[in-house]
Amino acid sequence: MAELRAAVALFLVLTVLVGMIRVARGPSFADRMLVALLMGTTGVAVLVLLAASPGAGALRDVALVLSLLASVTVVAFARLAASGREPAAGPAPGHPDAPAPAPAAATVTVTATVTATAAATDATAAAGADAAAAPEPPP
Amino acid sequence: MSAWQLYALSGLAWFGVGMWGLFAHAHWVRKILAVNVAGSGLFLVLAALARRATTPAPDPVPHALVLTGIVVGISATALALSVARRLAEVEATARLDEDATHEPAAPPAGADARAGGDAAPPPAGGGAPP
Amino acid sequence: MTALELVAGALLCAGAAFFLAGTVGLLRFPDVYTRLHALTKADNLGLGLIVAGLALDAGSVAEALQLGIIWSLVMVSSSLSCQLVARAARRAGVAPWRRR
Amino acid sequence: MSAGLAIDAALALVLPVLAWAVVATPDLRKAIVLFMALGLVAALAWARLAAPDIALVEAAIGTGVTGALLMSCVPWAESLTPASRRARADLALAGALAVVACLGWAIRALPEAGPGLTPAVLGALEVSGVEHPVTAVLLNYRSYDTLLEIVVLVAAAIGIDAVLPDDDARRRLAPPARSLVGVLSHLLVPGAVLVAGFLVWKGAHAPGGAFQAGAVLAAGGILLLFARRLRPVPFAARALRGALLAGPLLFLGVAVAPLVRGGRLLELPVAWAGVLILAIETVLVVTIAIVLLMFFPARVLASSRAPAATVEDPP
Repeated sequence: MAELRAAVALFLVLTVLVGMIRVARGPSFADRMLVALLMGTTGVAVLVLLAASPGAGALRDVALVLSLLASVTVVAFARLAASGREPAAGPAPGHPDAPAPAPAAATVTVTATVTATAAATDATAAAGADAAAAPEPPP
Repeated sequence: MSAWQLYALSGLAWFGVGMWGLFAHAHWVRKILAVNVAGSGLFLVLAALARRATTPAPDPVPHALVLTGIVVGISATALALSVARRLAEVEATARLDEDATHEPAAPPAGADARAGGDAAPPPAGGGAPP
Repeated sequence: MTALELVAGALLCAGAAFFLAGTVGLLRFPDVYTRLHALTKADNLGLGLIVAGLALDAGSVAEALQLGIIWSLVMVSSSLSCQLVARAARRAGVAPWRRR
Repeated sequence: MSAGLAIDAALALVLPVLAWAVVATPDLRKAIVLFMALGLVAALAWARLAAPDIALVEAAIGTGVTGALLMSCVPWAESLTPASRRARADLALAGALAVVACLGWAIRALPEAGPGLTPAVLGALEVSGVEHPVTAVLLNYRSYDTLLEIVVLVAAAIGIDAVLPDDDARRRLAPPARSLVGVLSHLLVPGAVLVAGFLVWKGAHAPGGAFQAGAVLAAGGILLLFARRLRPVPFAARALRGALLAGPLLFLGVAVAPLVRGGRLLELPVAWAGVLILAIETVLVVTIAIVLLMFFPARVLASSRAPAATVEDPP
């Protein structure tokens, strides 16, 4: 039984690693958050499996904490980070491999919306649109 | 190779990757992230060293050190991110003033040093007519 | 190996299968909304089956109870988190996939 | 090879790769998700290394605080100008290799196996007031570490308030309303309070303690902040300052008290050690939770500095 538990735990760790492909592929931030969600649940499963070995009962508390707090990051994502537009493909600014930014790349697209549903309270204005000036058309 | 050596090596590599990121990145937030990566790698090294103990349970002193380290690490991270945020705010206003008064039509100079992000207007994107 | 252990082992394997299904769905489905669908199966059934398998040969009632609490917490947070992610994706303008 | 060893090998192999992915990916959002994934896999590594205390802290702080903190960077981080000119990649690599070589040499120089400090810790456990060795180290043998750590935490909170002061009247947050996040907080926050209490109590004899409990409590508070059911309290509020200082002051009082009777600094009387440690831990939970909540001032929660732009449904 102990060997089976360890084997299942190993299997779950491997599924987590395979799931990382989706983080790499994206394409949207929400897709990547999904992987984080699945990884959280898989982590809980691995921890309860490991906790069944003698002397490791404390790991069940870790699983408890993980399951309790798994949604905090998602909430922060939904409230703060989700409404910005996705950065264009290619290296982001500031990365060693980043090319020089094109001078006319300043199109501020506001994609946040106030839906008629409960999301009406989401006061998250467009992320990244915080430069207060309206962008000028390219010369 | 025993399990602790495996994890110590892994933590060492992890730490090295973080250090590389700290030196190689020019963006503040990426630097902060890299320092955190390096710190976690060190924690793994410490926890692996705790397993060297010949007693059945690992050595509790490194564990206590890592606990302290994690909490100090998150507070340092939060402070550093606040400073970076403030920097971003100050920078945004400074850049707008500059646009409006001094350099109405200059091309974005030093582009690799001032990669302005695609959401913000570039350093001199035309500005108001003088 | 007793019958109880056999059942517990079968439950663990079934749970693992659901996690596999969730991962495959996450990789193979075409858009974020359908991937959410795959994910929730792993959250609810996968973890549920594993918890059930472990609870069957848990050492004490308290242990089984704690496992139950963990599962219900995951159910609550995953169902609401999935809603949040889906709404966020919709607001960010991710269009649902349509068969061409 | 047993399945346990295979898990060890998989974790040991994948952790540096994941760390490399965090550092090397050009996309900040991807890096943030990968960083959270790294924390999660690391929690599994702590579990395999028989370090449940660390796994608890990693789970509580990593999922409850760090993730939300990094998410709050996304709205502004991509518009931030890089710190300096681009670093030379070869110099960065050389520097990193030099540091790693030093550390690796130090690890090689250590004896292969030995009792370490475990016998010393277990030998004095009788008089430490608690039964869990890690708690004994944190709050008795090396309690000056913990005392100074709390001071660092409070200093960070003060620093954040200095850098991002909440002096702007425009930043009034929307009132609470019925929302998914509200429902979530209704369901989970009572659980967070319970689990925090459970962890403080458990810390005396098993993995758990003030940091874990404080982080769990703070994560509950963060949920309330996002649900707009808790206002970010201005740092000027007297009650907040009092609660923030209660932990360090009580700790300092306990530290200094033995000096009056001719004892040594931070020497806990054997008969009272258990009670004093529980008292300090309980008050520290409040201080730690408040400090962690102060990482999310109103400015961060409002998320954008410009007044909300006119927004429309995407086509």
